[in-house]
Parts: sequence; C-alpha cells; structure tokens
Amino acid sequence: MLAFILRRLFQSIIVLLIVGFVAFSMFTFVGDPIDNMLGQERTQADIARLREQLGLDQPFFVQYWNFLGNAIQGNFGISYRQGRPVSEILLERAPATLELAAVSAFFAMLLGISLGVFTAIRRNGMASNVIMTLSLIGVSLPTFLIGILLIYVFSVELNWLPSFGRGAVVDLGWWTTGFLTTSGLQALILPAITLGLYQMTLIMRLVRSEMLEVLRQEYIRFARARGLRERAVNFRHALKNTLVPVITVTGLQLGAIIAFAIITETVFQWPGVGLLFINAIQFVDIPVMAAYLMLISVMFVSINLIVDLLYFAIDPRLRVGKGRGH
Amino acid sequence: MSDTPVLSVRDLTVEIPTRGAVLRPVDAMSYDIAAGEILGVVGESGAGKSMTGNAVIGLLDPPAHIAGGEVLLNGRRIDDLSLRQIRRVRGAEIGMVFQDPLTSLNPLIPIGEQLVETMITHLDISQAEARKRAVAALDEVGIPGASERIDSYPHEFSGGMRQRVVIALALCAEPSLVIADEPTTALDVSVQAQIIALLRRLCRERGTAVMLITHDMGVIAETADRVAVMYAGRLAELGPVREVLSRPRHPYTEGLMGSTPAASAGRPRLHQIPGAMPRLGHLPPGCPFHPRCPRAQADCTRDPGPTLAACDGRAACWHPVNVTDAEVSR
Amino acid sequence: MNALVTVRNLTRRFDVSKPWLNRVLERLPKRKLTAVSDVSFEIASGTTYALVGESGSGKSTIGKMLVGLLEPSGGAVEIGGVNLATERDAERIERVRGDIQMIFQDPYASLNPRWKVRDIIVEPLAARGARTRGVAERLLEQVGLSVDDAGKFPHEFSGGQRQRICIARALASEPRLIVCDEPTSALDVSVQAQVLNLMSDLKDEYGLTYLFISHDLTVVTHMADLVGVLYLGRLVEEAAPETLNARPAHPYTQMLLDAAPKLDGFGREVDPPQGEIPDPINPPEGCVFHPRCPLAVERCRTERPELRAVGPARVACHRAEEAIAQFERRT
Amino acid sequence: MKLTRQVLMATTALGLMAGAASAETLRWARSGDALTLDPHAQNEGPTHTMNHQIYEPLLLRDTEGELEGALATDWQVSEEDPNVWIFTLREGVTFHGGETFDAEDVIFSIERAQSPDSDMKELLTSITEVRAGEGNTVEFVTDGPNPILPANLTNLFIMDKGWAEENGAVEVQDVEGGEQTFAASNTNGTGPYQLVSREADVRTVLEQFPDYWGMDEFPMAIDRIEFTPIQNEATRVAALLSGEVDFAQDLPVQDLERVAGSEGLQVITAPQNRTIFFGLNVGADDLENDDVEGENPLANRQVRQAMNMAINRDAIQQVVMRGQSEPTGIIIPPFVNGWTEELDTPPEGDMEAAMQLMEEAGYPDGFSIQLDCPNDRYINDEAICQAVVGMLSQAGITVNLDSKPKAQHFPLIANSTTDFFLLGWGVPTFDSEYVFNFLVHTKGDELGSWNATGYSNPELDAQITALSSMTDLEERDAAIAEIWEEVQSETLYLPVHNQVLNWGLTDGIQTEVQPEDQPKVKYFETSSS
Amino acid sequence: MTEGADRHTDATAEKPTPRGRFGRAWDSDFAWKFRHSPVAIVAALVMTVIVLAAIFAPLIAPYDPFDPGSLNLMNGFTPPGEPNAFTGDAFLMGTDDQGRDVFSTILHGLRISLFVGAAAVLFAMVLGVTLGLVAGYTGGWVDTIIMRIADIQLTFPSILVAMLIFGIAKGVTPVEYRDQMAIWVLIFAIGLSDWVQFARVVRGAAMVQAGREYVAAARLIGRSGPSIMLRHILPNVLSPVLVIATISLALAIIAEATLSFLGVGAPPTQPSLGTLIRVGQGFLFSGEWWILFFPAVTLLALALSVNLLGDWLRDALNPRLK
Repeated sequence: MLAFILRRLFQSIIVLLIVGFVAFSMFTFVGDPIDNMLGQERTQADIARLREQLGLDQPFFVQYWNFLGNAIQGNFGISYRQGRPVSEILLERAPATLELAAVSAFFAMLLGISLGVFTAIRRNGMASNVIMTLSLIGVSLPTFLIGILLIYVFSVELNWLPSFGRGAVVDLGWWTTGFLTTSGLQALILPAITLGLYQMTLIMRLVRSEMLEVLRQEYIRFARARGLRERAVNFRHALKNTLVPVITVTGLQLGAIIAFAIITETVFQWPGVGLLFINAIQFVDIPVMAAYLMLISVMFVSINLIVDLLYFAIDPRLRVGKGRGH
Repeated sequence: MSDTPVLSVRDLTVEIPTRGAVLRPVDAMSYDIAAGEILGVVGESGAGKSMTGNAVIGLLDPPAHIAGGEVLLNGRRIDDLSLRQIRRVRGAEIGMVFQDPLTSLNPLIPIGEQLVETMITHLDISQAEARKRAVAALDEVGIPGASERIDSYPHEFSGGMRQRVVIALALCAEPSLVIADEPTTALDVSVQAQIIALLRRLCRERGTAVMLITHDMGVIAETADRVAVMYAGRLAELGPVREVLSRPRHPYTEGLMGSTPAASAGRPRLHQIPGAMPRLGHLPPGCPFHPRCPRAQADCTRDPGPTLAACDGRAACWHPVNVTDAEVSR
Repeated sequence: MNALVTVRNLTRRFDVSKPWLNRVLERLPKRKLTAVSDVSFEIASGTTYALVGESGSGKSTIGKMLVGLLEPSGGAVEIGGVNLATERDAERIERVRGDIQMIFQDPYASLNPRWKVRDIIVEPLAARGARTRGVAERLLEQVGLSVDDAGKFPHEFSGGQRQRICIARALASEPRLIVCDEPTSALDVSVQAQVLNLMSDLKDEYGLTYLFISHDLTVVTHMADLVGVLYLGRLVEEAAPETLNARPAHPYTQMLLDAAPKLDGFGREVDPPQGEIPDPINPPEGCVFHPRCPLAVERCRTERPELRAVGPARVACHRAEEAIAQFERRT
Repeated sequence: MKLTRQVLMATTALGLMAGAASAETLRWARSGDALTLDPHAQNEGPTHTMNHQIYEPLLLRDTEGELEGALATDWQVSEEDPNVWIFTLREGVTFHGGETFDAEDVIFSIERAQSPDSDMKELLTSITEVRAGEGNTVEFVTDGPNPILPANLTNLFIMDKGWAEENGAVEVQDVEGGEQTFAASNTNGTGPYQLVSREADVRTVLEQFPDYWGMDEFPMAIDRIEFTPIQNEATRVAALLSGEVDFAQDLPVQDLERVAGSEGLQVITAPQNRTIFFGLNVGADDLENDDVEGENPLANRQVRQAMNMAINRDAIQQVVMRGQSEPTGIIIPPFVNGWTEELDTPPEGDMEAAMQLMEEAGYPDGFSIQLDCPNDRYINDEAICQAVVGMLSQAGITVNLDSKPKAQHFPLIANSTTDFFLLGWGVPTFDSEYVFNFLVHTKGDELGSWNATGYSNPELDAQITALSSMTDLEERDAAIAEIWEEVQSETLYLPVHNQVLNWGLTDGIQTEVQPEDQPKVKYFETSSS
Repeated sequence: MTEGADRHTDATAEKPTPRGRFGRAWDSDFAWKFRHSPVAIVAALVMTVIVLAAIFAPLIAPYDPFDPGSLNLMNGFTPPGEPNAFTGDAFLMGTDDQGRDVFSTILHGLRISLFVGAAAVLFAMVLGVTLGLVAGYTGGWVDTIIMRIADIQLTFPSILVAMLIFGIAKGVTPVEYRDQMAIWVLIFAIGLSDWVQFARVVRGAAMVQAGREYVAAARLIGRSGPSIMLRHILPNVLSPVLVIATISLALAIIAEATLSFLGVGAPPTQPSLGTLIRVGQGFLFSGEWWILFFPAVTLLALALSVNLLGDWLRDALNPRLK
C-alpha cells in the first residue's frame, strides 16, 4: 500500500509538473510580459534591465524551474488586475468555490446514488423509466441555460431564492462561509443544483448500470439463494460492490465540478475562483490564470489520491494479500 | 425415513417468453427426493437441468417463470409463495451450491461475516453465537485453522477451499434439501473428489436430501442414489442409478453412456449420437429426441410425445432399449 | 522412430513479481513462477502424444511454446528439425509455421465473431497469400458441415459445430502437426464423441501428428499413443495408455486414476486425495509431489527425481517400483 | 464575537430580501467593476463612478450635468492674469483618514494626474503650474487663456498628499503595464462615502463618512452602499426583478419594458453624454487585416463616405437599441459645445449611393476588413457591430468581426493596432475641445492619445492647440465649427448614435439620471427620508 | 442459467433467411429490439430528421443567415408567424435581434454544431481507439505510459482544456484566420478532452479480446500486431465505441454550446446552436421568447435523442442484458 501511495504521489508530481509547464508556457505564449510592463517610451536598456530583473534572460528551463520553485512556495506573482499576490486572492476566493463544489458534490452523490440504486432495483418500473428519461433532459441542456432558467423560475417568477452572489457570509478568519447564515444557505441552492445536476445524472446512471451488472453476479444469486433479505442483498452486497467503480468516476467528477464551477459562477455571479478565472481571462491576468490551473490540478490530484486510498478501504483484494489469490 | 418426500416436483413447467416463441426449458417434470437421498440430475447443456434447480428455489431470472405444476417441500407447496415467504425457505430449508466457487462469494465481505449473516437471517441466535457456529461450520467442511481464517476474504482461499466455504454457507442453517448445481465442474479432478466426498458425508450425517445437478455421468454413477436424465427440458429417464446407467432404457441415455470415453475401454471408436440437442425454440414435434434417435419410428413424431407416465414410468420413450420381455408384457 | 517434434529440457518461467517499488519497500524478492520445468519428450510423426495434468501443471504452456506463441525460458523445441525460437531463415520459419496448427479449448472464443466462417477458415492461407478459392467449402464438408455454412457467422453455430470449424481452419494450411489444447472440454459428452471421432478420422486420412492436451485422463487414454503426465510443470510419467491404466508407476498418476469418477463405480467411496496442488511459485523441494505422496521418504524431500525408464514407461519417481507394487496389491 | 453577531443579524433577517433591504442600504449592481481605485490611473466611466463616491474633484457635475462646486467653492479667472484660474478651496474638509484638506493636496493631486502614467494627463495639458494662492486658494497657471479649464476638472479627484507619500502612492498606477500600487486598492478621499471593504469583481462596500462636509447640504439618504458587479445581463436583470438589488445600471435595452412594468421598480432614462461611433485607420499606407495589397482602402475618403452612408442608423436605433438611442451624424451629443443641427445630420444616402461611391473609389467589388469590437462595454456593442457588418456587406465590404472584452479591446486603440473599431466617447467637459484633443489631434505623447485613426493634419493640430488659449468664446466657437467642418468632410469617424442612459431603481429611491452615467449617491433620496 | 443454455438460445440459425443481406439485418436480434423499442424509434427518427435538416440546410432554409448582406435589420424581433411591423415579412419561427430568420439560423447553426460535434467525436475516437488498441493489445510499459497520459488528460476537465487551447490558438493565429480557426480549435479542444474514455473502454475490451483464442490463432499463423489489432480486435470492440461515440456526440454539442457561452465558441456572425442560445438567453425576460426557445428546443431534441439512442444502444449491444 505504501508503495502504491508512493507511486501515485510520483505520478501526481509528474502531472503537476506538466500542468505547471502548461501554465508557465502561457506566460510565453500570451504576449511578452515586457511588452505589458513597459510603456511606449522604453529603451533597449530598459528592456534588458527588466529582462534581467525578471530572469527572462535565462534559458527556458531555468525559468521554468524558477517558476516551479516559486509555485511550490505558493508564490504565483502579483495579479495584473488586482495588484495583490495571486495566492492571497485565490485563498480569498477558494472558500466560495469549495463550499459550492462541496454542496453540489454532496447533492450529486446523495441523489445520484440513491436514484441509481432505485432505478437499478426497479429496473423496468414506470418510475425508473421516468427518472431515467428526465435525467437525460438534465444532460441535454447546457449548464448555463439551466442556471438561467432556474433563476428565471425561482428568483424572478417565484421570488423564492436569490439569483446571484453568496448571500451573507461569516468570516472565520481564514475561511469565509455561507453555511452559517440563512441567506448564505439560500444563495447556495440554485448554483448547487445547477452545478450538481450534470454530475448527479452521471453518477446516477453509472450507479444504475454498475448495480445492474453487480446484481447479475453469481454471488448475488448465491446471497438470494441463502434467503438473505432483499435489503441486505441490495445494499449490503450489491451496493458495496457497486461502489468500487463508482468511486473512481465520482472522484473524477468532483474534480470536474470545480472546473465546471466556472460556468455556474459566471451565471450566478458566485465570487469563487471560477469567476476569478473568467475575469482573469478577460483582463489577460496571466498570473491568476496560471495559478488557477495549478490550483485545479492540485485539487484534482489530491482527490484522485483520496479515491485511490478509498479503494483500499473498500476492496480487500487490493490490500496486501495473505493468501495466494490468483 | 418418513413417507413424504423432502422434495416433490409435479409436472413442473418453466417458460421463457421471447420474441418469436415461448420457450420451455423445463417441460412437465415430475420427481421426488426423499430425505437422505441423492438425486442426480444429468443432461447436456441446454437440457434444462439448472433451470429445474432454480425453479425449485424460486430463483428464475425474469422473464423465465414457472408456468405450471407444483413444487412441494416436505409436503408444503412452495412454488406459489410470495417473495417474502420463499426468502424464508431459501437457505433455511433449501441450501444451494453453485458451480463456480470463484464467483459465488462476495469478494468484499469476509467469509465469516457471510456465514454469520446467513445464520442470523434464518436462526434465532445472537451475533456471538452465530460466529461460534460459523467457526464450527468452517471446521466441519475442512477448512484448516477455521477460527483464524474466519475473517479472511474469499480471495485468500484456493478454489477448493472456497467451494468448501460455499458448502458451509449452504448448510449452515441446516436445510432439509441441498441443490448442488454442478458443484465440481470448475474444479480439478483431485479436488472434485474431495468436494463430492464432503458433500456426501455432510448430507448423510444430517439426512439431507440432495439434488445433484451435473453433466458428468461418472460423478452421478459414484454419488447418486437415483438419477434423472434430462433432454431438451424433459425427463428422458428416471430411476435408480445402477439400473439406469448399466441398463439404460432411453436411447438417449444409452447414447450418452456410449459416447463417454472410458479409461478401461481400450480405444474403440466412440459411439456417437448424431446431430446436436435442438434449440428450445425449434423442438421437433413428438419425442424431441427422435431426429437423433436410431430407433425412431413414425409414432415418435406423434404429439404429445412420450412422457414417463405415459410409458413405463422409467423412460419417456415409445421404443425403449434393454427391456426384457417380462417388462414389455407389463 | 521418426520424431517430428523434439522437446528438450523445456523450461518456462513467468515473472510474477510485484512492481519494483513494492519489492523495494516491502523487501520482497523477485518472484518467478516456473510453469514448465525441464520437460523433454518426442512426438513421432503420425502419432498422438497426450499431455495430461490438472490446472497449473503447465500443459497449455508447453502447447503454446510448441507452436511459438510463447518463448521458452530454457531448453528447446524442434519441429522437423527447426527451432522456431532461434531459427533465422525466414523461409524455414514460414515453412514450419505452415506445418503447425492449433485447436483451442473454447470454441466460442476461438472464432472471430465478426468474421464469416469462410474467411476464418482460409485465414491461414490468406496470411501467406495462397489461393483460397473453394478451400473453405471443401474443408467444411470434410469436417461434416455444409458448404452453405461458409457464408454464416460463428454465432449461428453450436459449440460442436464451432469446434469443427476450428478443425477446418487448422486443416487449411495442410499442417503436419496440430496442437489440440483441451479441444473437447467445453463440449457435451455426445458432441465430444463426435469431435474426437472426427479428429481420429482426419488423423488417419492426412497422417497428422497430434499433441493432445487435456485434464481428462479418460479422454487422453482414449486418444493418445503415448501419454505424458504433468504435475507442477514437471513431466512425472510417460507411458502408453494401456500401460498407464494397467500399471501406473507414479503415485500422482495413481492418484489421478483413483480420483477420476468411474461410470461403473456405483456408490464407490474412495479416500479422496490429500491436500491441494502447492503454490507453483514456491514449489516443494525435491520431488514436487512429496507433500501429498503416501510413499514419500526422506530422499523425496531433497532430491528431484529424474525421468527414468521403468518397464515400458518413463517415470520421475524415486519409488516407482514400490508404487507399482502397491497399486497392483490394491487392485 | 464577530461571528455570533453576524449569525444573529442573519437569522433575525426573516424574509429573504426584505430583511437585507433596509432603507439605508443601497444595493447597486452594474456590469463591470471599477478597474482600479487609483483615481488617476484610468479615465473610464465605471472607475470614475466608484471614485466619485469616495473622492471628490474640485468641481463636479450634478444630476443635471451642471457644474457645481465640490472641493472648490468658487472659481474664476484671475483678474490680473488671464492665464491663471483661481480656485477657492472649501473650508473644513477632512479626508477619511482625518487629514485636513488644503492647497498642498490639490497641487499634489494635479501634478500626480499630469505624470506620464496618468490616464488623466490629456485633460491637463494646458496647465503649466499649480500653486497655492492667497488665502485658501489654488492658482492654475495655463499656457494661455483657458476658458474651459474648470470643465476638465470634474473627474479629477483630490488625494491627500501626506497619505500618498506615506503609503508609497505618489506614482500613478500603470494599469496597462499591469502595475499595482497601494492606492489602487486603498482609498483616502474627502467624498461622502468611505471604503469599508473591496474585493475586485466581487463586492465593494462603502459607508457614509460621518465627517463629510456636505452632510447637511445633500440628501445623504443612503448610509451604506453595497456594490456588486454582475456580468451576466440576465442575472443582473433577474437580481433587480427579484428585489435583490435596488439600483442597476447597464440594463439590457430589451428588458427595460419588463423592469418598468414590474411592481416596485422604475426605469429612468436620459440622453447620455456618450456617442457611439466607428473609427477607421486612414493613416496607414497599408492595412494589416484587409485583402487589399499595397494600399489602404480606408485612406480613400469616398470609401469612408460610402461606409458612412451604408450604415442604417434608424434601423440600429429601432431594432438593436429598441429606441434607446439617438442616431447622430457627429461624434458629440447635442449638449456639447460645438454641436449644431447641420453637423448632426447623417449623410443622406442609401445603399445605391454607397455602392456608387465605392465604384468611384475604385472598389467596385469591395474589399474585406476586420472590425474590432468590444462586447462588454457599451449598450449592445457587439450587436451594433454585427448589424453594421451586415450593412457594410451590402455595400460590398466584407467585414470580419472580432469582438472581445473591453480589456483587450481598448489597448488596440491605445496602441493604434486596429484598422476599424467601435468606440464610445463621452465629453465630461461638455466641450468639443476635449474630443479634438483625444480623437482628432495627431497621436502624440500628450494629445491624440485615443486617436487610432492615424489621421494627422498639422494645420488642424495647430487649430486644436490654439483652442485652449482662446478667451474670446465667440471666436473660439467659430474655430470649433471650422474644425468640425474639416473632420466631418473627411468622414474621419462614422457616428452611429448617442446612447440613452437607463437606470433601474426600486420605487423607494428618487434621483435623476446623470447624463454622464455618473450616479453620485449623495444625491439619492429615499421615500422614507 | 448455465452458460450452455445461454449460448444455445442466442441465435436463430435454423430459421431460413432467404431475404439476403437486408432481410437478415432486418431479422437480426438488434433490429428486432429496435423495432420493439418505441423510445429508440422516436429518438432515431428525431435524430434523422435533425441531421437531414442540417445536411440540407442550404436547400431547406428560406434565408442564408451567414450572408450578412442579405439581412434586413428592420426585420429584427419579428415574432413567429406574424408579419414584421416595418417590412411586413413573416417568419416561421420569427427573427432574432439581427433580423435573421430564426428557422434558418437554427438549420445553419445545427450544421455547425453537428459538424463540430461529429468532427470532435471522430477526432477523439480515432485518437482514443488507436491508443486504446495499442495499450490493450501490447500491454506492458506501452500500456502504462498511454494510460498515465490518459490520467493526466483527465486532470484537465474539458472546458478548461478547450479554453486553454482557444486562448493559445487565438494568441498565435493571425486575426484574419481566427473565424475559421475558431471551429477547428473547438473541434480540437473538445476532441482532445474526450479521447480518454474511448481509450479506456477500448483498452479494456482489447485486453479481453487479445486474450481470446482467435487472436492466438492469428498470431500463430504469423499475423503481425497491427494487422491483428486492425482486422481482428478492432471489429470486436466497436460496439462499446459506438455507444460512447453516440453519447460523446451529445456531450460535444453541449460542450460547444457551453464554450460559446463563455465566449470562446463559434463567432456571432456564424452562430452555432450554442451561440444562438447564448444570444437568445438575453431575451428571456423581455418577451422575445422565440429567440431562445427554438434553438434551445432544437438542442434539447438533438441531445436528448442522441442520448436516448446511446442509452438504448448500450443496452441493446450489451449481451448480458437480455
């Protein structure tokens, strides 16, 4: 297991190196920073001085190395747009996105798994077919449109829920949370549904097909043949085995949720890192863009690591085998 | 031995509606199994032998369903029970052993837990008691070091050991009938001998009735008391194993025996039954075996085909082989 | 004797080690599974040689090495004097390749489900660019199927019919040697009889040589001219079937014979064999069968027995004579 | 402590919107945020709007657009020297940090705004010196008589010298260079509201400055301002419709009817001091992004006239703008000095005439060109461009539309790297000279900084520079008319329309639309007050 | 059910099939299942109509919305079916803010959306199937490397990849090619983020197939690796590929719409379905519902029918589901 974790860590580092490379390349691709930083009255000497100052006269890979070194220390430079350290801005914005993502993921998983199990057990039932078809409608419309329609219905027409922002947040010093206020919780509902709907559908459909697959397994027949209660068969035996493949996809989906938050945050003016990223693109704020990319991949990589560890918890076959197991 | 057989199957018919036609993988089968008796159900693939076993325990996969006949367990009808009721029968009164020990056990749950869960479902005992009994059960089926290995997962056992665990699971609630569906097909010869011996010993000790489903005539010969030969969903021949195997009456049984190579037989050309078992959707009229039968005559195509009851009670055949004159006159 | 196939000291090891990092961290050695260990035999042209053994005995591995699907780790296979593993002459390789064919266990997996029967049968020819016209139809008739079947897909056939198609394909390149890897174990008895009969007929007709691999001692003794019994990758006994049945010299062979259910063994109760096949990664020292052997003595635990002639058979057992004697006492 | 109080506050607020919408808080939304809080770094509307609540200029324009004294109580040309303006400073004004406002601060601020990185420097080119005058006055010395100088100062905010020096905010932030200074995110003004918190692009909260000098002079009905940029138009409208904001700017024109028809909401409109027009690169020898090799079709005046004719201003007004615009033939709105009816008349002409001109110009088959268009700055900017693409294509000109956010669009104009662009221009001075200085004068270090047309006419340049020192208003007006004559005959720009401003408000707030789209919250009145 | 019984019921060989290729196709299980699934029939019908409409858009569409010269701005905001107040022109589905006939823009938008979707899926499919085949058949370190690359790819969610590629492409391509570039960049970006699932599925299936004995038989007679992959394995892994391709198509079309919303999609002068929806959503509150409604419904119908078809295919092609 230790070896596995080490190998995963090693792979994660490679992933981060590559993402870092992409992020770093953006500085080179999207315009010369010197052009941005010096006015029109620059002299050749100015350029040379600034180049040296920024380390741009060094070979590409040395620059990349320096970038990585800074990145590891959480130093992504200064935002062109806001003039503050990027890491500071990201930390400020991250809670909003993480809370939204967490609620969405929770919603997606809770509903996805229970509906998936339901539709698998009642495979040919009317309700299952309706749920399956409705779920397809959910993935057949782009997220932003769903968000806007939700706003139209629940904010404008019914006036039940807020249409933008986070509501009142409570500052805990290093974290701002919307969980502790009514308006904060209300503000979470629509964006969370918008963001989680797609993932919910995915998880639901995956759980269903995996569950159907598991229900066909011999050990389920054997469990039935032993007269176990349906509930024990479905949940203790089938669901547990279903979860193994579901966990992988869910892990990936959690990563995707954070990335897809870009759209939801734009629609709901949710002050998270996704909105920050979109603004950064508008203002060509490359340090923010680069840092965002790194942040996303760090999250993704850590989620994957956690998922892998969960595997060990669930599947005994992966633990160090005592027997022969072939 | 009491008079009521443990299992009594009367005219059991299983149907599968498909596009085209309604298939009958089991067609009007009747047989009994008495306590302590081992009934061998033998036949080639597609004969419907597994379907019979599944029908008895109510585990038919939809759209397959029992379309007729009845199943009596210790005199009580069980084919018309609700899911809730039949669930109480499964495991408690009928134990089941499947073919592949690799896939019969849930890989994510320790074997002890699977045993405990089965016992607690059917027996009114505590968790601790169940665990104690689980160790005993494992011990009984010959798992060495049962008390240490009770928390092991299935993948930590070899195939033979796993099948022992499966048998322990099937017998742990002391059922009066065990249906063993090809319990040794996936195992090596030497392990097969062990498993068969184990099954025989346990059932003999408890007086459990056994329905042993297999395609292996040799296993039947050595293990069963009586044998039911199936062909295309129907009972071709039913009788004491020694009689049926050494003097088969149905040409199909005879053909089967002839085509099995025997170690002692030297190397004559094997007897072969021409053709293949018909597909269920395309059964010939009358006796389903007639297109392959060397003794087929015009009346063999006549509907309805021969049944045990309509013939001599042993072979469903209008023109049986190995019949003495005395028997003919009867 | 004119040996078509010569197998000398054939050995095959598989690396089943955990990944490098695990080995370093958990201080595990490299783990090697020896599937085939120092096996030698010859197959005379026009005869059937059978290899019999339980799972893990290495019988399929030998078959695969014979046809060139696997490289030997040690020893050599020569077919018609050519060693496929070391031969460099492309023409000779090509010729020998054409001489060998194989029939597999699972008739459902051995035919490409997306190909028509005709294309499947002539593929060995097509791969060499040979003429294929009419070949499939001729072969189909040869194996007892209809000419019309050439245009069908495999799923339209039953298991026995599929195995016939496999045989037809194997015959297409007019081989001299056909390796049959459990050709009938997936088939029903009545169909098995048909296929075995067909194989015998074809052998006579074309003068084929078979290497017949099976776990079923009865089938093997029915088909073979010479039987090799394998246990844990080692050839423990080699004898003609009659000899094997009458006077099995190796305790393992005896055990196999005992354990096999008999058609006339009504109510027979034998003491089942003890133990299970040991872990092939860490096989026992000395004679690999000694932990289960009723006759094992100290020598068996330390010294690996060589294959030696005992009567008409070759046996790898220190106590073959005692074993024969005991067997004869019992029966 | 902090936590519990907030929780309490939130939980006591029972209703969703009702609780938060206390009478004194103004929840304010518009499409974009201020680019910076440094008052001299960006000469841009939304940036000024934010700073107007925090900082104050010497003079400002009230809700009617009239000049009003802010930090200056009186201003006049020195009786001794026509080149000197004397501003009498308001007494008793303190900065939010408690510092007293004095002449030093004015001098510092003007000099700061004149520095090279300042975006306000064009407004101050005529000023040669700023000095403390007698008593509480400041004297602006210009390089000649400058009658309209006060109008140039309405967005020129005064900072505290001491504060700036202390915090290293003496230098102006170089926004284009991506530089950031202390002053960009921290403020210390004299204005009615002080900064409580700011997260760029998320939320800016301002609170009434209790020591504001104008506490009793203005309504000051709003205690607290929560400013939220909401980029997505639909969301912004939804926020207003659902009562989550009290005041929204930049409403999509198509939604005005709906907003106005909603209970509790009102839409107020006014003609804006902003003209939307297209600029053409007439100066280049050859264009970067066209299909004509070796020559610049836009350098041909007939081509420009043809293009001007091809634009169907009425259609744009009716369809794209839903009536919320006034078609124009000149790039200044009517209330700017120099505007005349004749100048404003768009060219008579139709598609046929346009095509005729194209043929005469030697482009019977037209040509292709790229149009750079912002998509987040002006009302329906992208749609206007798109409509014009269609109209021009009917005249044979194939236009490739490249629309992008303003942050990427404006540098193209500032660096003159565009051939054909959309721009909107407001005239805070209400005088044509402002327009000439930025848009007509040859591009140079001080003047013509937004003139991306490459147009250079030394004579006209001379006329333009002369304007700043003309004291005789009639003579000056004549000069202005002359310059316009030339600009119009050159068809340097293709005017489209003057924007009509709209503000969406809750019924509880009364104010008037400020023609520069510069709401000053201190003027807002509420029903309860 | 024993495996034998299962196998014997899976075909209908005995029935004579005289009707030739089509007859046999009509008679196949697959076609039978199709004929007995109303959902599949309706979905296939809707999809066929939409695809045909897109293909023949230039013939069907009453106007050419991509020709800016043909537009009359005065026709803007004409409600469906009613004549325009100024010009008197009437349009089936009304007009948008630029006076374009909504029906025609939808037809042409469909063309772009479908083209982008199909090309992206094709790109992803070719890439994913190739890599999956190689990984699955070859195994070993080749497999490890390919699958690690796939893992890394998964780290970048599709829209991020697309936005990045878009940003970089915009930076490095000359302006005059940007409009044409946009489409190809979209295809590349969406395709690139989509190949992994093809690769994963094909790898798994190829591994199964590579272990099958017919592959051993082919190796035995000296067939080369590429030849085996292409001729033997590929045809046998196509059904899951088909399922994924179908569902990916729906995803790709929606991804394109989403990217258009974020402003990195098809240009407004040549709107895709997604661009139309982005524009249309601005008129949601103002009463010009048709500008959003018709494109959105078209997208919904397209994506839904593709999804339903994919769903059905998944079930129909899964031999274990009966």
